[in-house]
Amino acid sequence: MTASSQPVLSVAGLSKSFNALKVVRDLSFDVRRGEATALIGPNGAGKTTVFNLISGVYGVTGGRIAVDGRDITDVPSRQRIRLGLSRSFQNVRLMAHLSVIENLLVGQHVQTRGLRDLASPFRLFPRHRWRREAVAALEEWGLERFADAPVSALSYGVRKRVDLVRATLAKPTLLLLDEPAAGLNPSETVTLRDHLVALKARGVTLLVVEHDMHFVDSLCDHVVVLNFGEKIAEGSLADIQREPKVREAYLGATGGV
Amino acid sequence: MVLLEVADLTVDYGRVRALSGVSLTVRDGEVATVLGANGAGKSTLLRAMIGTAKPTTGSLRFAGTDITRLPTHGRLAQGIVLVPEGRRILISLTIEDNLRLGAHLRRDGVAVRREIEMIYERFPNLAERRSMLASCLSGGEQQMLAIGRALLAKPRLMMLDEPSLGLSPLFVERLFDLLAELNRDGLTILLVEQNTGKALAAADSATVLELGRVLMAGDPRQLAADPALQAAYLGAAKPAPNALTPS
Amino acid sequence: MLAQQIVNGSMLGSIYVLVAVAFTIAIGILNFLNFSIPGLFMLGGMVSWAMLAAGWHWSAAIITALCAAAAVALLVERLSYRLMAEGDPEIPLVSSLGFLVLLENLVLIRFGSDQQSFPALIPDFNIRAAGLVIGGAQLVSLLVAVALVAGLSVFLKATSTGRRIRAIAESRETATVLGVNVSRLIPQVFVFSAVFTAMGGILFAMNYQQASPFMGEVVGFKGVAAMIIGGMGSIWGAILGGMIIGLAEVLSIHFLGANMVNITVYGLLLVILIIRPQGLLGASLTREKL
Amino acid sequence: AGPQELILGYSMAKTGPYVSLAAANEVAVDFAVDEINAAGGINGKRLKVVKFDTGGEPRQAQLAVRQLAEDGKALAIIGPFSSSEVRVAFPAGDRAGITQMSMASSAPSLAKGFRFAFRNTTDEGQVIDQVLAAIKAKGLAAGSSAIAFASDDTVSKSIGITVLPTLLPKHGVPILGSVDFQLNAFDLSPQVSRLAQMKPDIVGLGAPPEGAINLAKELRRQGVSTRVIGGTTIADPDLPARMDGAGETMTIGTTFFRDVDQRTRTFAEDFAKRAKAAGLARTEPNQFDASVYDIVYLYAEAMKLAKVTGDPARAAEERVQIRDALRALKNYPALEGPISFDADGDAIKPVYVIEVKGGKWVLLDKRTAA
Amino acid sequence: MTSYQLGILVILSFNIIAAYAVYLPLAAGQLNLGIAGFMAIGAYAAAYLTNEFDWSVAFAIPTGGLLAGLIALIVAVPVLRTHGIYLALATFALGQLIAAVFLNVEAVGAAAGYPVSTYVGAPWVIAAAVVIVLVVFLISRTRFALYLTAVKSDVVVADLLGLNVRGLQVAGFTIGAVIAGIGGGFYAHHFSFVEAQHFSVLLSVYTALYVLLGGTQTVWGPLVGAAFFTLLPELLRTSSQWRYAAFAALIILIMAARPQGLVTANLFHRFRRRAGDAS
Ligand SMILES: Nc1ncnc2c1ncn2[C@@H]1O[C@H](COP(=O)(O)OP(=O)(O)OP(=O)(O)O)[C@@H](O)[C@H]1O
Ligand SMILES: Nc1ncnc2c1ncn2[C@@H]1O[C@H](COP(=O)(O)OP(=O)(O)OP(=O)(O)O)[C@@H](O)[C@H]1O
Ligand SMILES: [Mg+2]
Ligand SMILES: [Mg+2]
Repeated sequence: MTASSQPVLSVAGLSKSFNALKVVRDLSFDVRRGEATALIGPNGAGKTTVFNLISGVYGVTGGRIAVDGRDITDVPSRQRIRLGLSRSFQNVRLMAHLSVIENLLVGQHVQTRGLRDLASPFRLFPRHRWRREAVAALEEWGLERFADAPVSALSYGVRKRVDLVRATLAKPTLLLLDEPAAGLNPSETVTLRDHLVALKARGVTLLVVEHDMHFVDSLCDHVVVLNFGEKIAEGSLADIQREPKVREAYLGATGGV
Repeated sequence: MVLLEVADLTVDYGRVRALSGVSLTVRDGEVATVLGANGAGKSTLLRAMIGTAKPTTGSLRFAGTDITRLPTHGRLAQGIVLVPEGRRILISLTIEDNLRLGAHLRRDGVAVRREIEMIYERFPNLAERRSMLASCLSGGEQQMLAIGRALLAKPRLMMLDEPSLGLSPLFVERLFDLLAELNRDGLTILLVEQNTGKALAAADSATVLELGRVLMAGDPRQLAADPALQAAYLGAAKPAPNALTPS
Repeated sequence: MLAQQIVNGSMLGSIYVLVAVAFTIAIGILNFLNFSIPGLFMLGGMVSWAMLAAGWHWSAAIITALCAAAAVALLVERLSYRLMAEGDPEIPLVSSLGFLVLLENLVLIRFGSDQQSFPALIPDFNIRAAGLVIGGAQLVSLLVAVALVAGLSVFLKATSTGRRIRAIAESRETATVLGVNVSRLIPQVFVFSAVFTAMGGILFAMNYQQASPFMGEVVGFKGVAAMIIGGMGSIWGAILGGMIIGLAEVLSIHFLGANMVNITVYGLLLVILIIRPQGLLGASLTREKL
Repeated sequence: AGPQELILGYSMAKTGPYVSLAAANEVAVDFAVDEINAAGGINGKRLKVVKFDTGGEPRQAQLAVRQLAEDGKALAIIGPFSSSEVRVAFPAGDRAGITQMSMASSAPSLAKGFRFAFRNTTDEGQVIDQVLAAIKAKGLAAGSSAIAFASDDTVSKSIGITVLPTLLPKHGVPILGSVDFQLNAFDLSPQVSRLAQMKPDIVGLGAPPEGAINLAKELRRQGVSTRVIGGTTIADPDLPARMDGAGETMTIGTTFFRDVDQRTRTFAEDFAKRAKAAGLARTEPNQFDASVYDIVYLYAEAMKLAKVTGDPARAAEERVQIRDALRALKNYPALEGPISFDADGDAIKPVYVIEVKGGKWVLLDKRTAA
Repeated sequence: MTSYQLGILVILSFNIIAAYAVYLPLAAGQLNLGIAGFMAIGAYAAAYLTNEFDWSVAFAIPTGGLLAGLIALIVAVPVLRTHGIYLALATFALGQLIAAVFLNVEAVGAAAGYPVSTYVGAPWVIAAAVVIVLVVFLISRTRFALYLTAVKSDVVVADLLGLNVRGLQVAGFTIGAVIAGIGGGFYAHHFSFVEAQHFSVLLSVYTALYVLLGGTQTVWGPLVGAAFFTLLPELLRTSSQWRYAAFAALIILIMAARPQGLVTANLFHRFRRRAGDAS
């Protein structure tokens, strides 16, 4: 397999139980390089749990996870971001004791090297490149006026986007997004989509959990459907929308649109 | 009859003005919706109505009485309830305890028991986990719990802050069906939604906020047709400024 | 001999149990690091002593002491808890400790620093059996604590008020949104815990026939240790923790000498925390899901 | 010429754990100063005391030396009170070149090696030696003994591990065993259980008054009757009352006892009036009050002998003169009895052996240290 | 400056050093209630080196600090398994344990305490405090300090962002201990005497108080808190026996008015903005 055709992420036989509760069962799928893949499924299907397994918050009960062909199942969560794996959170998790810009500075951590970056008192210099980069990222998303705001003063939708910007600052090759459009109105969703398309164009591979089928339709190339922790369908959105199983379990009568 | 009347409401967070001079009425038995971009002040408006944000100026009347100075528990006793933004379930309590807490102001224990069972019927995900800690629920399940909990307060006016957030399309449909059904049974609903299309379709009246002010208000079908609103909130083909340009 | 020492240890343990339970109510239930508790403990002992010394009937003296503690607890609620419970958990430490210093100094100014001799209400309240001396007052303390803990755990688990209190402990803001009358319920919890703590101080003073402005600190630190060993959320843990500390203390005095008491007791605390960071009976931290 | 006042500094613990003791101490100081001034002052000048509160804290005690010596222009310093304070204040006093005299600290050889340090207290070894001698002389039961001491307090510990283990055998009393406890321990049941098993005639105790009270009460609770003996650390006039019926036959040595002679009785009565006027709960003077009262007189005497003027320009010189005069003092007729200082700067003075009888202290014997 | 003022400045310096020793781990959410134990280690170690081996204080004090740090490093790994109030209590127990051990070590006088022959004067103590303030200020502008706060805010997310949570916590705890040890070394040589009771739990608790009273949101909080705690009782001297009661009442009222501490990030921003407007 050549490097470019190799999947960025490959999940094989993944399962996870909490005590007796099987939340993910024998799940296998690949995320192809440069594409946007959607992971959808009813509430409680196990989508977030899959993200947690991939990013290492939970240890797997069974199965393997590989990034760029390398098995990362036993790599500690902390080191996975260095392999190009970055994520956002369904229940926004910004650090409440830090301002927006400081959250982003922490998000840059993987870009830093060694003790020197750790110990340099760079925040003495307001125009230091780290800060400039963080501000630039905010500007790109139209959030620069919130730079110095405490996180507690942000509205939900803004928090959601700051969380996402922080994830991008790790310069990931694979970005896991957990319901990025939740809390955004349709026009904000479109803007978000455009940003993500641009990211994709820059070579970032996306794995997205989302319940907004318009959004999935306009962003994702490939869809994996989960129900009760099992994969019940996989293919293009149009394909899976035709699946009665999927309509029954997830999309409902309108097809989610 | 007017159930809720908000007059000239201004809310400040320290030096940030989140709402300025907002007026709004909700008639008894209707579904009203409030729309607006991120940071427009929708959540703040609901917080002011339940009493967790203190207005700088303005007044609130509910069912003919002035509730501006009433504490939150007093407002719940009057029959107002809020499904707050971000669900705010209590993760150290079981799911059952969360639901019971929703009904803690009620005295009719038998009816509460029955209604809890009804909630479980509507939200089977919750039923399976009733004695587990709420911390293990998925995002969507938490949302179900928050809605169920609010219903158990047996309100006259139910305010929901983005209830469809994180729910699957199937459940969003069921949620709107549920709201319609409750509304038929006489519940007044004030809905803040980002799912603008669905909200406008379900509502009898709509208000659009922008930067803390009322931008427009009126019949939802007319608003839905408004091109300005289309562009701003319904996401009708609006080119993004810096996206899609290949780099 | 060893039998007597084990009795001694259990008797001392029952005093720690009493304090640990008081701490669990004040700290564990509301998640509030309340350092004024040793002050309330002392207030119970000192105020009742002062009233007895002034010739009051013992029942009047005890009621006055309990009322004084309740009043102070209301102030603590107003000036510390209400303003700070949503912030970092360390913050209330400052002002609640301020209350401890204030109480101690007020008592110092009024009564001086001497250890006072608390009159024995019952001349020889000891049970002598099989060559063993068992402290009657301690036994009463233990029974009171166990009964209270049993009642309290049922109360918190099964009643609506119990649920409301647990809701407040997790988030006052959410509890408020749900219509819990936080500003009424919390003072009630404070008063309850203060009355119990002060009762602990009074029982302590009766047991050891002494009261002093610093009595709260000495017992208080060990009481906190007992609570922590047992596990903060768990009220049954307080009983276990108190007994462990009491026995560890007495046995280390017997076998190793008093010099080693702090080393044994705090060493034990440290080891237990390292092995089980949430205490023996404590539930592990519930975290919000990602 | 020069100023009209001679200034003494007073390092006192007006706040903190020693307030009760310190408040009465202050009364004694004021008492002595008033008497001296009423009698015409010293060298034609009035005596004035400048007070500094240390809260019983060592760091503040050092601050007291700085403030009193350098800013307050004191010629000598009364105090500090506790041994902890003394340890920090004596080195500072040596650096500043000013005499200090402690009224309470009785830990062994604290003043040793310092050029400007004095203590108007007697070594516990000498006191307990006299107590044992008195017991023998009066023919009281002393067939066997045990030791109890607070192990985290310097004085108590040295009584427990050096003083008593040497003195008891010296007086022919075998030692059956030893138990220790902590200063702030309120529960002495494990220790008393062990004492109960040994059944000694006397228990030698190294502890402050609280330790003695707690021990006595626990002995009574466990039904152990034995004679507790000790040194000045437990010499509190109110001790029998504070033991609430326990502690009969407790026998100790002290450097002050109110019923020694007319002078001590008059002092006690006048002191009581002043203490009452100051609103104090305790009106009975204890050994510290007597000691500090005598310290003021000792300083006054030294100032007289050295003919000090209080002239700020000559302060350093006069401070040294005061010290030298104190060193040379022999059998100064103080309230506590004749006082001299040994080479370490510690006072040599009479010891009164007293015993609890019927809930009161009574004089058993009056002795002078060897 | 009068000698009294100099004395106050010295006490202030010690309090500042202790405050920063508590501040660094607190920035990572660890309330260290055993700081006095680490001061004791530094104090006894440095005193032992100058007394018994005639070391120069210039080496003895830093060595004492490093030793305190080393011991912190060793205990940090197990102790930092605990969180929140459990951690506070674990460190509290540690402090008690260290003090209890020194109370039993005859080589350094046990309960009788340990006199120190070499004297270090006030200017050196003050200089040490100034240097420590500067160093901590520099540290506060680094990523390291930022990460400490991140860890305090959200351990799980910090870990997912690639931060070495354990390493950061241990580092914060250890650096705090080194500062405490250095402070202890100066303490021993300035006051010429060490005894275990000086390093009691109350010292630890009070130090934590300065820091929280000053506010932990900015690096200046501990400084202001320590100054407040040192100077206020002095200003209240005239109130005689009411001194500490009045002091405690003031603390309660101040915390009621400013629950986040005297110096908050907000206050700081406003201050800076005003300064910016002026220039
Ligand atoms: N720590 C846990 N302990 C027990 N059960 C858990 C735990 N975490 C998740 N679960 C359960 O596993 C199931 C899957 O949860 P998950 O969060 O992955 O769902 P999801 O697909 O992301 O759903 P949603 O769309 O609602 O966010 C849920 O039913 C949840 O209750
Ligand atoms: N606690 C706070 N402190 C300061 N400012 C706040 C606070 N909460 C909200 N704001 C500000 O008030 C404004 C309105 O916020 P609000 O949360 O009401 O918006 P919203 O309409 O609900 O947005 P969203 O759709 O993103 O939830 C925003 O500008 C926000 O930044
Ligand atoms: Mg999810
Ligand atoms: Mg909102």
